[in-house]
Amino acid sequence: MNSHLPIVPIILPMVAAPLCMLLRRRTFVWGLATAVTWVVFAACAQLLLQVSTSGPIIYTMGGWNAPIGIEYRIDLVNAYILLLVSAIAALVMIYAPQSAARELPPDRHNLFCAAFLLCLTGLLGITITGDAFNVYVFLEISSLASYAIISVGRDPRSLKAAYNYLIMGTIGATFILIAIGLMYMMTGTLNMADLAQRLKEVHDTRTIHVAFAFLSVGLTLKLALFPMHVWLPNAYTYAPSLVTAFVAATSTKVSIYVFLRFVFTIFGADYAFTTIHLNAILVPLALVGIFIASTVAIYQTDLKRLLAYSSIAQIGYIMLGIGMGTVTGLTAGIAHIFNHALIKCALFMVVGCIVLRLDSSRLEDMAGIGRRMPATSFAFVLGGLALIGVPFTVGFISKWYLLLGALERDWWPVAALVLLSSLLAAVYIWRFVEVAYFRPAPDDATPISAPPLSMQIPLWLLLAATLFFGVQTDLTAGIAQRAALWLLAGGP
Amino acid sequence: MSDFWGLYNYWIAIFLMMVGFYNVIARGNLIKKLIGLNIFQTSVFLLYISMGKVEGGSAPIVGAGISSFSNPLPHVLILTAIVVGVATTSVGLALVVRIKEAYGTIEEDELIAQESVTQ
Amino acid sequence: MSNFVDIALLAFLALVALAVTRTLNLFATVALTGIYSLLMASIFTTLDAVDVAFTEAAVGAGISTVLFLATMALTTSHEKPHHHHNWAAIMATLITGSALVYGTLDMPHFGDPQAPIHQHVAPHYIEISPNEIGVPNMVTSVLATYRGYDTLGETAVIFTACMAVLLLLQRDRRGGNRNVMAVPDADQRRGGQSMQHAMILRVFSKFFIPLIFLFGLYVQFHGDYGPGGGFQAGVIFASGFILYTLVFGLEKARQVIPPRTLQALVAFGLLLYAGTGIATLVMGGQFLEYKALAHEATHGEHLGILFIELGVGITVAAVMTTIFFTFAGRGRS
Amino acid sequence: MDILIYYTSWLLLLCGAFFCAVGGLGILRLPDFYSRQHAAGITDTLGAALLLIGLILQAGLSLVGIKLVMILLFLLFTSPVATHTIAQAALQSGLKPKLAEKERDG
Repeated sequence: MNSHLPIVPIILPMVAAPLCMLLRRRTFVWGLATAVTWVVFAACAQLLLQVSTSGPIIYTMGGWNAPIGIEYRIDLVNAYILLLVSAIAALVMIYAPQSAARELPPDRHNLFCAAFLLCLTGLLGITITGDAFNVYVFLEISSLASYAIISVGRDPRSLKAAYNYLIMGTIGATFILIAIGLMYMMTGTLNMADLAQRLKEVHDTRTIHVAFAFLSVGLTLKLALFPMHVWLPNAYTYAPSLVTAFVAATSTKVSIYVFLRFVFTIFGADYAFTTIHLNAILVPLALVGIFIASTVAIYQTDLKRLLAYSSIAQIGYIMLGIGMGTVTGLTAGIAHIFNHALIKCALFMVVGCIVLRLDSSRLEDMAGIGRRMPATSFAFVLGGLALIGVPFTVGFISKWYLLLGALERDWWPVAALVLLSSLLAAVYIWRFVEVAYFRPAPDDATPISAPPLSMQIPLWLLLAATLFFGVQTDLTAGIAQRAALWLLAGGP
Repeated sequence: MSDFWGLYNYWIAIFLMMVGFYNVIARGNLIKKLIGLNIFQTSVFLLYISMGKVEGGSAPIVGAGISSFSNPLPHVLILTAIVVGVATTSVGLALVVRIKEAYGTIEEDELIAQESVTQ
Repeated sequence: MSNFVDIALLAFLALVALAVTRTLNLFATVALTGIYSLLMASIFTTLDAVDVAFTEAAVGAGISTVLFLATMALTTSHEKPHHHHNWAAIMATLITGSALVYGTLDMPHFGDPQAPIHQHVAPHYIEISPNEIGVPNMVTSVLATYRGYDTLGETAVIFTACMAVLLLLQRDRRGGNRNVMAVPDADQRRGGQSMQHAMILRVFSKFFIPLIFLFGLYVQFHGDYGPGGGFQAGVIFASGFILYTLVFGLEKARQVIPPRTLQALVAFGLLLYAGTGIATLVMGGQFLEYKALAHEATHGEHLGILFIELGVGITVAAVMTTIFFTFAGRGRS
Repeated sequence: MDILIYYTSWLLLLCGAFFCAVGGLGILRLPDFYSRQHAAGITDTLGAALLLIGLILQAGLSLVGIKLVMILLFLLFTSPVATHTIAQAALQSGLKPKLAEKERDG
C-alpha cells in the first residue's frame, strides 16, 4: 500500500467532495472534511519523510511510463509545498466550522465543504504532478473552487471580487495554456522531465522565448506579483475569513511553486538568468511591489485589506529571493513561502476571530480591542512581529537569507531597501496596535467572550510554529536550502 | 512566401485570440467580457488543433486503407480544455446573475460608481 | 481545394469575431458566438479533429449559448455603448499579439509531418495504441487510458463548476420554489403565454426527445469506434433535458427528474470514475491501470474505458442539467 | 449511370448553395422580422435539403448515406418547428409585422 501513497493526497479529497455534497447534516459534513484533510496531511508528511531520506518518488498513472502517460514526480521541492498546503488545510478545517457558522449561508455548508476540498485537490494536484498539461487541469480545479468559496462572503462585493478574480485568473490560465502549447509544439512532449531534456535543443528559438514570456506573465497573474495583483485585495477582503486564511496561505504559494518548477527545472536556471535575464525584470518588480504595497497597506481602514496588501508585499520578497538566482536567494524565497504562509494564515485567523465577535473587520470598530479580546489581540501582535521579521520568529530567518543573498551578489541598495521595507511593515502593524491598545473602547462596549477553542487552537498552533521554526531552523531553512540546491542543479 | 503559407493558420488563430482578449480587457459589460473570454479560449484551441494536423493525414481513427493520421494528442488536450472552458463560463455567468441581483447593473463603470457613492 | 475551404472558413471566423466586437446587442452577440463555435467546429473537422469538433459544436454552440441566454433573461440583453476607444487595452492587445506572431516565426510549418510533435510520443499513440488498447479511435484511447488521469481532472472540473453554480444560485431551502420561473424566456416575463402552450412544439418534443436520448446512448457507447464518448453523450443528454424544461416548464421537469436525484447522479459519475481507479488499485495495478480489471489486458482496458466513459457521461449530463435548472429556477425576485 | 448521378448531385449541390445564398441575402435585405424568417426558412429547408440530397447521391447506399438521410429527416422536422416557435415567440412578445402596420395605416 505504501507504494500507492502518492495518490492519496489527491484522490481522497476528490472522492470526499461528492460525498460531502450528498451529506445533509452539518456536523457530518465538517467531520468528514476535517478527517480527510488530516489524513491527507499525514500522507504528505510521510511523503516528505520518504523523499528526504530516499530521494524522489515517481508514480506512474495507469502504469504508463512517461512521456506516454502521466506521472507524479515528487522531489524535495514539491514534497515541501505539499506538506505546507495540507498542513494549512488541516488547521483551517479545525478552525472553520465555528467561523463558517457565522459567515456562510446556513444551508450551503455541504456545498462549501465540497468546493473547499476540491480547491485542496486542485492545489495538491498542481504541486504533485510531473506533467505540464496536468498542471493546467488542476490549476483550473483549484481556481474554479476558489472563485466559488470566495464569492460566498456576506458582503455582495465578494461577488465582484470573485468575478474579477475569475477574469484575471482565466486570462492567466489561458496564457499558461498558450505557453504549454508552444513548448509542446517545439518538443513533442508534455512531461516535465522530458521537456527539460528536449528544450535544451531548441533554447534559442523565438518560439521558446515567447513561451517563456507567456508562462511568466500567466503565472505572475496567478501569484499576484505587482503589477498583476489587482484581483487580490478585494478577493481577500470580502471572502469569508476562513477562506482568506486558506487561500492567502496556499493558492499564491502554489503558483510560486509552479513558477519555480517551470523556470528552474524545465527551462533551467541557465536559460532563465543568462539568456532571458529574468533577474533584470523580477528584482525591480519585486522591489517596487514591496514598497508600493506596503505603503498602500498603511493607509487601509479595513484590517483584512491591510493584510491583503501586506501579502502582495510579501510575495514581492519571495520573488526577490527567486530573482537573485543564487542558492542563498532561492533559499530565502522558498523558506519565505513556508514562513509567510504560516504567518498570514495565523493573522487572517485572528481577523476571523475578531469578525466572529465584532462582526466587522474595520479598524475603527476595533478601538480598545486589546483589552476586550486580550489573547486574540496578542496573537495578532505576535504574528505582526513575525511579519516584520523580528529575531526568534520565522520572518527573521527569511529576511536574513534575503539580506545574505543580496550581499552575496553585492547588491547593497537591495539589502538596504529590504531593511527599509521592514520599517514599513512595522508601521502597518502599528496601526492595529495603536487602535487596539491605545484607543479607548467605545462607552457602550459590551464585554466580549473569547473566541471558541476550536478557533484558538489552530491559531496558537500556527503562532507556536512561527516561533519554533524561528529558533529551530532545520526543517524550514534546512529543507529550503536543499531544495534550492536541487533546483539550481536542474533536478535529477 | 513559404512562411506565409506555412504559418497563416497560426496567424489567424492569433488574430482571433487577440480579438477575444481585447473584448475581455476593454469591455465594461460583464457578459460581454465572458463572451470575449470564450472567443479567446476557443481560438487557443485552434492553435493546438492546427499544430496537430499532418499534411495528407486523416482523423486518428483506425480504418481500412488509411496510413497517415493526424496527431491525436492535441485533440485530447483540447477536449479537456473545452470542458474547462464551459465550466469557467458557467461559473462566470452565475456570478453575473448574482451581481445583477445585488447591484442592479452589470456595467463595470456603474458598479464602480455605486461603490464610490457608498463609501 | 482544402486550403481554399480552410481559408474561407478562417475568414468567416475573423469576420464573426469582429462582428462580436462591434455589436452592442448582447442577444445578437450570443448568436454570433454560437456561429463562431460552429465555424470553429467545421475547421476542426477539416483539421481531422472530429472528436473536438463534435464537442465544440455541442458545447460552444449548444450549452454555452443556452447558458448565456438564460443569464440574459435574468439580467439584461443590451450592452451600454461606450464612445471612447480604450487605448490601453488596444496597446496591450497589440503587444501580446505581436509577441505571439514573433513566436510563430520559428515554428514548424503548418501540416509539416517532420514537426517535433509528430516524431515524439505521438507515434506510440498512433502505431501501438490500437493493438495495445484495442480501440480504433485513438483519441478515445489516449483520453481514457494514457491520459486518463487528465480526464479524471476534467470530470472534477465539471463537478467543481456544478458546486460553484449551486453555491451561488441555488434557492434557499426556506424560500421554497415560490419564485420559480417556468422558462427563462423573454416572453414569460412580460406575462405573455409561455412556451407550454405552444402545441406544435409540444407534440414535436414528445416525439423527438426520446430520439435525442437514443442518439446520446449511441454516442456514449460508440466512442470507441468513432467520434464521441462520455463527454459528448453527456452534453446530448443534457440538451434533451433542457429541451424538455423549455417546452414543459421547470416544475414538470423537476418532477421527471428531481434535483436530489440529479445531485446524486452528479456525485455518482465522479465517484464511478475515481472508484474505477481505486478498483484497479485493489486488483493490484497502479491507479487507473485498467489492465488489472480482467485477466486479459485488452479486455481490462475495454472494461475500464466503459466505466470511466460512463462516469464522465453521467457527471456531464447531470451537471449541465443541474446548472440549467439552477439558472432557470433563479427567476426574478 | 454513374455520370448521371454525378452530374445530378452536382446540380443539386449548386442549387442548394444558390438557395443558401438567396436566404442569406434575404435575411439582410428584407424589411422586417417575419419576412426575414421566411428567408431563413429557405436556407434551412430548401438549401440544406438540396445540399443533403446531393451528398446522398454521392455517398450512395452506404452507412454515410444512411446517416445523411437521417440528418435530412432531422432537419425537415426541426427547422419548421424552430421557425414556427421563433415566430410565435416574436408575435407573443408584441412584435407586429411591418406590412400589416402599413395596411392598417393606409
